[in-house]
Amino acid sequence: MNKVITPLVLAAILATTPATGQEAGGTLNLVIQPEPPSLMMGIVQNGPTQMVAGDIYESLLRYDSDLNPMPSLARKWEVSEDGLTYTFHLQEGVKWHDGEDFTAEDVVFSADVFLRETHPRLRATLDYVESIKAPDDHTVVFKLREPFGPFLGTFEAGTMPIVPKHIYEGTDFANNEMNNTPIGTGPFKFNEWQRGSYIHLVKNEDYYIEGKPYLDEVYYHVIPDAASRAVAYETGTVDVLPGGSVENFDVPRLTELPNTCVTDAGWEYFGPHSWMWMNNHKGPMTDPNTRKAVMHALDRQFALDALWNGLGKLATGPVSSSTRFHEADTPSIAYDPDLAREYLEKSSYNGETLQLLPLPYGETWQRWAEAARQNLIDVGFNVELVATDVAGWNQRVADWDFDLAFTYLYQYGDPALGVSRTYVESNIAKGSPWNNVAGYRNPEVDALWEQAALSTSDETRQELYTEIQNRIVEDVPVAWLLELGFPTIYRCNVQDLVTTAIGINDGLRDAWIEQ
Amino acid sequence: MIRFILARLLKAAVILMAILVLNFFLIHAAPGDPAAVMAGEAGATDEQFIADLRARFGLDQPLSTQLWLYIKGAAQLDLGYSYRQNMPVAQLILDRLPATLLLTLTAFVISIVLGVVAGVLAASRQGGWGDTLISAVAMIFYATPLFWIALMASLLFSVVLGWLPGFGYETIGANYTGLVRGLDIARHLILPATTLGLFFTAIYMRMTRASMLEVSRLDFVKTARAKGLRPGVIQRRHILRNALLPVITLAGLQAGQIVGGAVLTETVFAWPGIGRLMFDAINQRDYNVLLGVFFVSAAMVLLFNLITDILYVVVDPRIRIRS
Amino acid sequence: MKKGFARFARNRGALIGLVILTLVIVIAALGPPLYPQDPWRMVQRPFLPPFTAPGLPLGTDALGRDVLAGLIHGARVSLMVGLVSTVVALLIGVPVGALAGYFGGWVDDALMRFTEFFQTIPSFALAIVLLAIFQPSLFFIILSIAIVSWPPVARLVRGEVLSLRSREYVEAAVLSGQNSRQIITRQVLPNAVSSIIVLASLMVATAILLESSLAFLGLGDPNVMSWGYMIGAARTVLRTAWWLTFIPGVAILLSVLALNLIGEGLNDALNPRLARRGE
Amino acid sequence: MTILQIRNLSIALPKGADRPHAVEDVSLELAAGEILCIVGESGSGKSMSANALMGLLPEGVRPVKGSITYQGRDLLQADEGDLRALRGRDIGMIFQEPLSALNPLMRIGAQIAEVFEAHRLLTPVARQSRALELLHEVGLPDPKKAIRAYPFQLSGGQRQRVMIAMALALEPKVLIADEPTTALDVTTQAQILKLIEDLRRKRNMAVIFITHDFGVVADIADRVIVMQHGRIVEEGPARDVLLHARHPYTQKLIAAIPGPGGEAKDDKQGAPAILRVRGLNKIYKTGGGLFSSPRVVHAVNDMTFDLHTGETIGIVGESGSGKSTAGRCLVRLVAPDSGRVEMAGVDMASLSGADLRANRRRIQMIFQDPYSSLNPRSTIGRILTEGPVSYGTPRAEALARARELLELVGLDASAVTRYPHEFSGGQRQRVGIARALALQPDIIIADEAVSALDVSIQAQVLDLLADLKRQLNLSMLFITHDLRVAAQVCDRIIVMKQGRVVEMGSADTVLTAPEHDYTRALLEAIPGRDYERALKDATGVPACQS
Repeated sequence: MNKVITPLVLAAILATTPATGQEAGGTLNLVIQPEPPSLMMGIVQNGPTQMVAGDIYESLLRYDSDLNPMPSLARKWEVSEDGLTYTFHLQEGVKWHDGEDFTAEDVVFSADVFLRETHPRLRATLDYVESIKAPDDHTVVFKLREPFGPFLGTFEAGTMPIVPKHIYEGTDFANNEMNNTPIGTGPFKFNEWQRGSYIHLVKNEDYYIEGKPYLDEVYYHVIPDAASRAVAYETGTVDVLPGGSVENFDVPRLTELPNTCVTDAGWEYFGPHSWMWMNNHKGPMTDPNTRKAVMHALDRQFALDALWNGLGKLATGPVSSSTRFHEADTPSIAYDPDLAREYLEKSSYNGETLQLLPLPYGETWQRWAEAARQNLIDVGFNVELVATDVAGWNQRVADWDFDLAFTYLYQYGDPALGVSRTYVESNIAKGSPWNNVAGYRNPEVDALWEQAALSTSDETRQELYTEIQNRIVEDVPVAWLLELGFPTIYRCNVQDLVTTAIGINDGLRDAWIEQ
Repeated sequence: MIRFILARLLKAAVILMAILVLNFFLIHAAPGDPAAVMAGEAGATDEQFIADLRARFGLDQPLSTQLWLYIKGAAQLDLGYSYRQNMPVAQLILDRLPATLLLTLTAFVISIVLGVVAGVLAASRQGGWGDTLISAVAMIFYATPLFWIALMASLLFSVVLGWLPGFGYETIGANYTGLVRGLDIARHLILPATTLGLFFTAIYMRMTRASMLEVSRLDFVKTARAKGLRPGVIQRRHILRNALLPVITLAGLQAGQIVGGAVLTETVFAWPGIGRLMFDAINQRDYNVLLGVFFVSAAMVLLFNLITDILYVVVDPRIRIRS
Repeated sequence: MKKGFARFARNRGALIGLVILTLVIVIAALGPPLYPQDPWRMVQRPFLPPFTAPGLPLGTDALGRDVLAGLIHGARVSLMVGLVSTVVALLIGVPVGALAGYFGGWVDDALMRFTEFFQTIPSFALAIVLLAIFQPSLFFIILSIAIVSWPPVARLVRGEVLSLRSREYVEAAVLSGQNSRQIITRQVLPNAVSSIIVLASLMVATAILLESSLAFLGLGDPNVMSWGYMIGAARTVLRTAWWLTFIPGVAILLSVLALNLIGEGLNDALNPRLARRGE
Repeated sequence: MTILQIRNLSIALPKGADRPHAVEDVSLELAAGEILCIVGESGSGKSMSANALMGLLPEGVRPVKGSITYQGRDLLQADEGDLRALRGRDIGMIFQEPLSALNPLMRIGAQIAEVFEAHRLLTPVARQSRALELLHEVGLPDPKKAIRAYPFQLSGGQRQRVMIAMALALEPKVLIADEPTTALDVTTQAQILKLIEDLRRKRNMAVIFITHDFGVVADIADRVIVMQHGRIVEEGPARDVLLHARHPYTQKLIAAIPGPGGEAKDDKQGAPAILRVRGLNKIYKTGGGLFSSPRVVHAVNDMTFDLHTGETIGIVGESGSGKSTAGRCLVRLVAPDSGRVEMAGVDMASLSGADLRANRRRIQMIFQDPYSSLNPRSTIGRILTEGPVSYGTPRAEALARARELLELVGLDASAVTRYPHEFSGGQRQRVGIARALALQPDIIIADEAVSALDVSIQAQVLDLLADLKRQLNLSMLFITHDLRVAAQVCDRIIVMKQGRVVEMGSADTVLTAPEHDYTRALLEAIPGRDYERALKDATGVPACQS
């Protein structure tokens, strides 16, 4: 496994970078939804923050749509034979937006001090890391306690943003004044944030890649109402509608507009995967037959067509097809109302009213819950929707106070990073809506997860994960729904907008406008 | 007069304090807490992380302590800190307050002016087709959901006709300054302010009409006619001025509704004001922001009330001289 | 009373309102049994425009559900929310106003400060908070609307009681040995009833509007079909299927308009003197 | 010289009114410099004819026949512009209620200046100085201050003076005065009447004076027109009509004027005192809060008197004298601040709860306003039985008693099932009396019980009260502003001024030989005193006895 990946990645960059054509200049207007709470990505890592701050902050690597690493702040890297030592060689001549030099010390500070404190998701990964050292100004060495298969997949900007040591060292990170005027190394500098209105970024003239970025200015517009966002695109105020910024019902109409392109690429790293939690702790859903009845009662193709415009795929199990080690050939969980009725017949279900929590993320999810309720009623369930807002949803899911609940989660490219967390027994704990909320317990599968994470061989991991996927689908602890397809709608003359697995989160570095 | 204002201010302060306390308990009675929401957005699965967040927000303190700290701060105009938005609540609100004030005050002025003019026109043509028309239109606006008008207006004037911008506060990225910027904002203001104002225009119109008709039956109007004054003068000087008194009272009472209506209008027209801030804050259980917005909107209502009280005093010598 | 009805009937608007409202009530009462289509059932392909598919006169919504069924079932809910929340608001507001107006002094002060307090909070925002706390089920939607709409009732009743209690027949009742409860319920309130009825008819209208506004913001009961829900759900497809917003919008408009017209007619008929109080 | 002539004027009422015409076939002439009084009870159409002159009829009411000729022109045919030019300049008008007749939001000066403005006369500065002169002329105490004042800052009499100043601003040839003194206290009324009389002399102005009060007529009129149901029933020089009325209606009206005399006043001082009032005080504080000091009004100041069994005491005073508050203190509708109200040895002023309730039935009230004193939503039966029922009388028994009471007060027993609005003012007042009697009280307090009634009805009600009192051996406190009424019914009279009792004594003494200046002023101010004497001479009997 001692591979030097750099040449391969260089080829990838060359492939997406035609020798001619890029035109410098211009302003790109995008929608940001909802308004991010903060742009300091080291502290806040929610979707909108990542989208904007992905232009300001960088990490060591980027990933192509097949999740292969590409250089970013690291120009090349090596992994030791035993999978325990990762050495990164940093770009030279990189400056922070305030003019200070970027050095390996910044990386050590970010990963070892700052993010250990502030970044919950990375913290879990950093548990595998024994030490982080900077032998010189342009080299960083990560030493692991034990091998961790997905480790090289964690150097994405949202997962491990590099923050300036000279600003944060010794301060209260969360309350540092500078959080409001973020300083990064990225292609764009923070200029102005009119709360409730727009965020304005300007070109980083000192960016370490000559000629990049091409754009002079970027505006992220805060437009709270989905219909207004659609209007904003139509009237030409914005050029890009990132995934999820307009209601799915509006997508077909918008894509028919002239000079309009649409893509659902750029989400491969996240692999948004939706399912319906079924409460395995108590109530009717403890019976596997009831769970199977639910699984087969759901008309997911209808949801995909009517609610998601056909974008995305039917999920086949716990792992998304864009995530590594996906297994397509799992037992069938297809829509079959008759089969559902059969299972229901066999089950201990007695006509109890099931409480179904829709995901409070907008109309599409609300309609989906209504459709699902109707599907379930059609095979003989009694179902009641429980309306909640985001906080109420979090609370009820975290307290296991539901029978059925919609959700979706990111998979971060690797089952060990984004899938196992919702199925292993050690992750059953009240208080978080994002762990193994269903309460699925299978010690044999737990052992397989453990083994797969520690393995560094892709072949071994594939075998283990295939086994895991088959076993879990067999048990139906949750009802898998769709691999969500989030369409990015943009003017066709905006070029190279989506070139990586995190899409426009770090896409503006390469984007340009054809005049 | 100064005594009067002082007395009103003191009363307002008491009400505001009571509102703070009540809201504090109301909102804390709600399920969910900001730590859980934030952890969720960060994709955290980590119990410790949520506990840390709670500790940082002071959510692990007893409720009474949280309330005491909050009120102590509010007394010094410190509305707390929004951990979700990572900045002081007062600043968040102050950032957005001008937009809301601009919207609500414009809507207020539009509705009063249009409403009074239409009411006077209708009253002076009582029973005629002009009256019937104005009254019918007002009745329809009064019966139409605000957000529905907003949607239809945005659809018609912005999308279909393309006359006016359908959302936002100004043309973003245009970097206008001075007068040009003012005009640009004004153009953006037209749709939301008119939409918000229409409902209230209808109310003021009906009110003015009824009040005009009532006043015109009073004795002093007869006196004025007996003097040989022309109808126009009587209408303006005698009837209208007296008829406006109840309209002013009503306007004060409606202020709260205008602030509330701003939530819907700001949502549809993407107007960056505190109405929208409030809706987001409720969804995210950002207690401090929510409390702050409540505080400020109640203060706005009290301010509107005070303004109308003062107006009343200015217009009505009976109160001016006695107080 | 007969004279009152004659005055009411002279008002053309009020008659129109009465006709519309009767129609809505008939639909609400008889509609569901006569048109038993479940409004949640996905019966056809989504977004069928009105008058294009047999059996689906008003077409289908985003999930292929029958719009006419929604409209019919929604009438029931909208009316119920409007009526019940008004009744609850009256149950709060009338006693508060009556006690404040009748006893005056510190009782009045305390109750009116309490009322003022509720009036100072923007009512729509308060409704949102209450629903956020209680979760939007039909029960709590009605309760929230009632809680934000009782203060005007209290103020109106207080004003009426205040003026009625100085009437000489109330003094006569005091002298004839009746206690406060008897005086309030027998002497005072019956004479305030007409104003209360007028206000109540307008409150029903306002409650329907409020419910639809809440549903528009996603704070409706997801298990109950209402017009407000239909608009809230359809606004995202306003551009592609404007009729889905338009049809229930017109239904609300007509019902609210009818109630307002009736309220105005009642006002003219019952208390010509109070023409402007009902606001 | 006739300056104004009305010929066969008929004014139609809108459909649905109780009669087709407000005024029917009315003709009259007005000579320069004369005061013509139009007299009649409410609904007689007296105001309508005057309003028609100004073209100021209420909506829906319009002249249908006849002509009004002024300076050779028919005003009924004149267009609005011509009428406007006439109003204020040729014909001025003053109204009954000077407070509501003035715009509350405009300064007095501005309201007067408006008259000049309306006719495009004078410069704004000159208008103000002219307004000042006018205010001076109508006798306002401090014209400089008054001109800057708002109407609410003036007293009733001062406001009426302002109205007169306004009406006279352009020296009109005709002044129409529509009940201009009815809302005023008697002393103020006398002053205003004198003012009108003086101005008429000085300016040789014709006045149409509309009133219901024959005393006023007697004091001021040159000629009199008596109207009934929209028609003129009698017309002639004042002396003739007043002293030698021909039409029975006029005779009835004149006979109904209350006055002293009647039955001989017994001295009931010997009877036991049924009510002993000692040192009664009531202080009102209004306004006032954290930042302002309250206004304090001493409404009843140290009142002391005894009421003897079978006696009627009149409490007389002008508005604001505290007479009504005193009455309400006695029955504890108002809680007195200090003092004792002893009734059969029990101090009413200190009772509360059940004790108060048990004792209160012995003292009942008759109220002023026949329209607001009966609950419009209750049947007469219910109104009359509520009291007894709440004191424990079975309903059937109470109802039977109610029927008896109705007949006692001169109504039909079948009235129990009807509602108050089905009755006239006088009938309602009878119901009010029946209600007071239903609890079989010992003492009746009649608070301005006849003030709102037309004079003929007033006489009937007074007679009824006198009969009942005799039959039931009631003791009575009769609160009134009208000395003539007091003179007619009372054994003793208490005169109050600003909360204080200024004089107390037997009716005869107080009325004929008052001790206090204020009582004397009150007596002086009663209109038509000379006339009453003349009438007495002419007919040989006191007015109320005929």
